[in-house]
Amino acid sequence: MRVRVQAEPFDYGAECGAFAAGRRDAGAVVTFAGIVRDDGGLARLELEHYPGMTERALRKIADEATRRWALRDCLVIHRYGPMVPGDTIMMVATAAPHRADAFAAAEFLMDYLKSRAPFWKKEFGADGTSWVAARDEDEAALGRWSGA
Amino acid sequence: MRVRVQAEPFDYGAECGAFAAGRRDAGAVVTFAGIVRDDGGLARLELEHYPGMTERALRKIADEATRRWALRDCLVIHRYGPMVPGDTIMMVATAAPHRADAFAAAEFLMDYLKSRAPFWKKEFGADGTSWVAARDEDEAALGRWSGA
Amino acid sequence: MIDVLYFAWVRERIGLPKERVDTSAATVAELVAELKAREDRYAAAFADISALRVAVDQELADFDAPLAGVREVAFFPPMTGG
Amino acid sequence: MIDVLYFAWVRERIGLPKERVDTSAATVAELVAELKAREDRYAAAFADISALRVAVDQELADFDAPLAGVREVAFFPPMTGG
Repeated sequence: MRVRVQAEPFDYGAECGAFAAGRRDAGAVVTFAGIVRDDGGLARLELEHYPGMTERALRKIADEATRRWALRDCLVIHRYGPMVPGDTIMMVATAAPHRADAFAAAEFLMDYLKSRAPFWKKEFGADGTSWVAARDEDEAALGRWSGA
Repeated sequence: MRVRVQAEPFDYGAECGAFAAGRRDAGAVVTFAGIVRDDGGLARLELEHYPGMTERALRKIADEATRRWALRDCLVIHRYGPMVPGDTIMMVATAAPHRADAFAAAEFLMDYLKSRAPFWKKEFGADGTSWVAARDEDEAALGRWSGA
Repeated sequence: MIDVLYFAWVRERIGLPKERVDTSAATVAELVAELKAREDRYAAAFADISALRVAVDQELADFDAPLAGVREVAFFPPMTGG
Repeated sequence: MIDVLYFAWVRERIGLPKERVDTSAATVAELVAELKAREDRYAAAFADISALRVAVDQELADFDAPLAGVREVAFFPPMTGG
């Protein structure tokens, strides 16, 4: 279980390869990458975070995933600072004996991380700057885990 | 939408990296890797397939995923032939504007590929050889997509 | 003439991966009945139809699928890819 | 004395990322009331509490959370990571 919060870019492919390499205890690896999407005129993005709390929140979410599912390993990397379209913002990876656990844990990590880890995106585009508003769907997505 | 069926090993990390690289149209990339798991005494695995039908079946499943979800891209790689614990058997990757589509499509691809693509695993272990039996859970998993 | 293919333990039980069969069977089920009547190894392989799957011209099919115009039929156990 | 931190548009509206506040507020809500009374920029930032989230000692909390023994309180909009 590893959590990294960093300004520096990371190599998603290399992280996926290292995460999956030589596993004999887990038949299933799932990864997710979040990429800065350009839907019309986004020049750049600034990702603010809350140093200290960010690491705590991510570790708590990863611990909870490890408690709920039969994970052999899990990894969360999240960047902060300036980014441009095409940049990889963050990734999660999970390893489990069976695919249902690996998928569920990865989706859980993403749902919680979206709405419970202290990151805020500011967009700089042709129409000026604006803070990205939280999406109702993201808050609603948390509901599906409350029964588990 | 790309499908590859091959005996040769492939580099999961490099495939993930290439799949995600430079996307500005998809904020979410999900990948899955299936790895030969050693749960006690597995020496090697032999993966038999049905040349011709395999490619057709995988392409049909990938087409269906592309039809159901807003995917920007999807990739399926599946090996056949001899493998040992720790080897990567197969992978899928999906790219979509939002993560719900990328996750759902990747799980759909895996569920269908497990039970509808013509592959058969034979295990060679300490207790002799045996054909892996299909799991009821895998067949049951298909049910969740029939309403979509 | 139809190409008949066998995979996994069906192939092992029958002892060959592929053969050309001269048949006038109208459906897959009739073809299975013809094959079972041939020899014990076929009877053994097809003993429990519920444990088998069939593909007709490389598409999954039912055992009552018609064989008119069909070039290739394959028998195999439930698939275990992924 | 409590460290009070502001993030995203709360930080921009108030005009600073962090300050030490000498307060005897018993709860987060009381601290908010004190801050709002200070200046317009605070009143503006805290105008709609439902649009804000609060963390107490780096854990998400409610606005009625007690402040006894607390070192750090942070105010920010709903999070948008991932």
